[in-house]
Amino acid sequence: MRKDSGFFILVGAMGLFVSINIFLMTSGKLPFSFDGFGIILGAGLTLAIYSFLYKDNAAFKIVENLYVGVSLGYTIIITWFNFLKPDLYDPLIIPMFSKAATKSPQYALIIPSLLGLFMLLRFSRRLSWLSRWTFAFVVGLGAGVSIPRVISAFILEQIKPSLHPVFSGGETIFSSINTLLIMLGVISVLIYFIFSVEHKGAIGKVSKIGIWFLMISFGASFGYTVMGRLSLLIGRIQFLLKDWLGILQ
Amino acid sequence: MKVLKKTFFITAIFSIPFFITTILFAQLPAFLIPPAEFKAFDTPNDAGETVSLTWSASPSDAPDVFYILYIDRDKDGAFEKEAMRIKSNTSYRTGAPEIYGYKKGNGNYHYVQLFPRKIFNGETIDKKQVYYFKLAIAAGDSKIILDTIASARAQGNWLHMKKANNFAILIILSAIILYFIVHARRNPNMFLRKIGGLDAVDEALGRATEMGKPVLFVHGLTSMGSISTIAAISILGRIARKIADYDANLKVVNNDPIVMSVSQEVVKESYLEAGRPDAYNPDNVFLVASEQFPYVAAVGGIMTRERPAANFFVGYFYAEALILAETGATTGAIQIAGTDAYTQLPFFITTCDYTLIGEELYAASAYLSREPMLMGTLRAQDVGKGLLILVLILGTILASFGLTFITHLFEAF
Amino acid sequence: MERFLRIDRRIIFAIITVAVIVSLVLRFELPIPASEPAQAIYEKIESLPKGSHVMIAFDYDPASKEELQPMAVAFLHHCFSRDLKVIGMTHYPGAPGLAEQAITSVANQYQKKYGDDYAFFGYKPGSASLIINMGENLYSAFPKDYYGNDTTTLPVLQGVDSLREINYLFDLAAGTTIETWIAFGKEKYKFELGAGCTAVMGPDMYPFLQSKQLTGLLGGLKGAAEYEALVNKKANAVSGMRPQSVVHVIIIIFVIFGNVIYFISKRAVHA
Amino acid sequence: MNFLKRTIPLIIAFVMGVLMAMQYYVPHKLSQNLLEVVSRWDRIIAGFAVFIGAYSLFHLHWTRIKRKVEGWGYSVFVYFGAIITLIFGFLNGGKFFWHDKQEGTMFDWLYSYVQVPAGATIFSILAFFIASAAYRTFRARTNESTVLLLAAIIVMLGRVPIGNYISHYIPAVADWIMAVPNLAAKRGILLGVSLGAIATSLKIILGIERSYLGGGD
Repeated sequence: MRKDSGFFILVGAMGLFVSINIFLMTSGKLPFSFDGFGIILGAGLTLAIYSFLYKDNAAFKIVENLYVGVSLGYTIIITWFNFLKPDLYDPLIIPMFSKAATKSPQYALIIPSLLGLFMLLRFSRRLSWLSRWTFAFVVGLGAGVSIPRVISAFILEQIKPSLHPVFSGGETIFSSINTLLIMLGVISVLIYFIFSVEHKGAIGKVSKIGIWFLMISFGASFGYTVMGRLSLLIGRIQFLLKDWLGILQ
Repeated sequence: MKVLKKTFFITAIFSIPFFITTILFAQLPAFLIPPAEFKAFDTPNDAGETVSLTWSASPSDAPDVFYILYIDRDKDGAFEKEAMRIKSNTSYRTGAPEIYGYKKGNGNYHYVQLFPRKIFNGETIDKKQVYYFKLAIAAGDSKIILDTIASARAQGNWLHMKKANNFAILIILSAIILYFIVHARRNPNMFLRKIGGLDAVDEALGRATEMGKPVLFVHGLTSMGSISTIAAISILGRIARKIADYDANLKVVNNDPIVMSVSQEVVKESYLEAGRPDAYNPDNVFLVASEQFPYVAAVGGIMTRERPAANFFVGYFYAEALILAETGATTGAIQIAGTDAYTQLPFFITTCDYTLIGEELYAASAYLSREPMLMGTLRAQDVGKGLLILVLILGTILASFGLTFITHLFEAF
Repeated sequence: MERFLRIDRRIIFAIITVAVIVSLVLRFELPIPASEPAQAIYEKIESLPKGSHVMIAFDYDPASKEELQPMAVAFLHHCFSRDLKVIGMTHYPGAPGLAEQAITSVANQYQKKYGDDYAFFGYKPGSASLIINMGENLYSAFPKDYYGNDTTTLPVLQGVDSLREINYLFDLAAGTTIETWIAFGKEKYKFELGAGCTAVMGPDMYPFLQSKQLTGLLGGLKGAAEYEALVNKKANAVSGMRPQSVVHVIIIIFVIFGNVIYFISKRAVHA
Repeated sequence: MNFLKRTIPLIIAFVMGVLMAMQYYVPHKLSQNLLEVVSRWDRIIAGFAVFIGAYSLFHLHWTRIKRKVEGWGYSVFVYFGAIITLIFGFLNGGKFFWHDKQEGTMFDWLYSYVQVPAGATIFSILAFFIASAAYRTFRARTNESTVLLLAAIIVMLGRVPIGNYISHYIPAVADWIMAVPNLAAKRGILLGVSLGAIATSLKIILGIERSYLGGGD
């Protein structure tokens, strides 16, 4: 009995969706073109994902997997057109094998290409150790490049605005208090995350203040996250009402 | 009253010539006063592409008065090529603290950088070419060219002196980290404060045992490479050990096969340590799904079906955190979360009974595993934080009393 | 009392759906004053002289499209109406389609010509390394644009060798790219950086605003709506503020209601 | 063999790390050229990582189909979606993939009407779960979570036009929360995280942290 009801809901929903689209097409609200069908497909996929809210079902899973597949395909194709072709195929491969090429091949590109190919050997059983060379290169380089830049951009630049006079001329008392509060907040949060000292006495009190600052900032993140997720929903409903059904102008 | 009127008139009459002269000075280019000093030098701390020019400000600096710089490759050349034209009330040394610092007199000198190779665009220029400059001050049609010829060569520099502060921090941090890792190896009983969340873990396990219901451990979505997962594994070890002692039932859900096999090992070992290897069932550590939403749906299903007494969410979570914790909370389970995913923390804090926040997760894992590398790093970072606090407090106090040297010491160029 | 809390969550889903649809269909005007960080971006663009180079990094994919695409469109309107030269690129493989749509559709409205007035580089992997590469030499980072043209031949890039010559860089970020642009780009190449980001990341960006590492910020759909209002191109983001307002109020009521019942029932247990 | 598998990677990581860290302090042209070349190489290598991700995904779904794991039928759709996109991508509107990318092909159509709507919708379902969690589970259990919820409510009201209607103070207070306590806490977190990142990088360069090499010998 329960299985039947699920089946009827599915058939009913599909029937409704098809008849709405037939109406939209025949009344001319949607163009009889590739784009028109595209919008119908998009609306169908959107609704299929929302069916998850009723309950986890096959339509949702199909769309999710289809999405994974299409975006995978898109990534591969875009990587070819935007990266492999302009960066390796055109400057290295073509001049090497085509006599018509005007420019000489950039042989230096062979090194990173080899390292890149080594990385793919990760899936081979016998040669996977070669992939470690590439990982070592990439990870070592990343570490070396980032240390001084992190010091400069996230430590020096971030403590600089705090190293300013609290009471300088021309500022209101309110802004001085804010400067002090920011100072207190930064220090107390840092102390909260210090683990080699027992949080007792004065340090315990400051670390408690740190928790309050953290909680207020998590509250801000909470509010913003709610706003963000809702925005996505609003955008999708705008798509359904505007582009598909044509109710909104 | 009369006296007042009189004084007013007298002042007014006397000030007329003054006004006229000011207007004349402003309008007549004949009164342009050329700058006294004019110098050129290689820009320090650069790749060898630019030269710097500086000259003293003139009393006639105004928005409608311009400075024009002429460049030539020959000292006796015609100086016909215009290299730059700026408004005379702009480009002071104050705009270049990386060269002149924050001295008071910086506002009395102009400073510009030129890129000669770009000015002679396309011409072949010898690397060691010396460039010669002439300065002119101009307003309207009239122009005064200084006689002084300044010269400089653009040279590459081997050290960026203004980044010395950055380098010092690099060295200090490296030393601290190395020291404490070595130190922790020799002395593994380093002090670490107790992490509040770990007591909560024991409490939750106790209650689960009383209720005779299973305990559910939910891994995050990252693989074995991430520190969050590594920390989650050591916390799992602790939980499994307690579970074995209490003779309760533990279920561990995974979405990554490697994390799953590591978890199986850890749980097995914990049961072995507790002397109850027979109670270990590998089927209780299992893979439920590999993608985000199927994972959520499957874990949610387990929660509603088996109604565990305690749920643990440890590791790195994404948007699924909210759905997982919500489903768990509605089943009435005690929930404990630990994650360094700051965007998801608010949801754990409001839906769980206890949450390990950010770095507390690493600290908990170091506390439990006593691994020297983790302990040493943690301690080194603590010292780093202590130093930052010190700098912040000292710097603010000194800056408030007008001593800004500490502020400039920590400037990034 | 607690049975109030045990209602089927699908009822709540239905309430939210209806609230969004109704407040979209019913039209009521809401004022959208610009916040300080949004105003800062607007003023920065207003202050740029004609022909200045603005680079836009479209660092998002379809998952964040509803927040960031309106922002991108509003910002492009502003750039093209001010006759600035626009250069687009992205770090996300899923982005080129969306970015291309946004740039071409807005550029066509202002009769801008590809190659002369704007260019689109497309996607390139590498993130931090890509930024450094662009900072050292834009043409070695992007030898070709999205359409396969040689970048050295594009007139719009005249006077630009690297990120140093970019007058303003605007990052539309769904992930951590703003931090990457700051640490690996702005730190060395000293361009002015502004950002638009998803609401989820918005609060994390405030330290960078105060330290002036970001000149301005558009946060989430609200930021997009503010910018649409500032450039007077009211569209989806502005009308999205109606349901946004309504549903925020509903959620707040939910939280308060749920907590009141929670405390009443907790007290009942203790009594 | 151990030399090739273990020592050489550690040497490479050390040399690259030290070299690139020191490069930062040297403004000379030679050093800049090194940075340009190395960053270009690195981004080219990073491009190959795309294929690692693709391979793992294909492999995962292939094993599922092969072993007929529960729900393996859905994995077929991953292949279906990917193959159809790849075919249209390589066809490139009839000009084939070795020519420049053509616009307005079926490949773009698939992107606009499958990837974009599906991708944009998946995360929007969280809006519903937030609403239901707001009703059922966001509780002021402790003083800390009370503060969190209060701050959240003020920010949520302050960020929409209705807040301004209720009181002019709400947006002002919301702005203050964002620009003072939120900023302070986020800066504290950022400083801590940066120290952690520097520590990890140092350990990688010095060969103390080797997890990037993977398990095994």
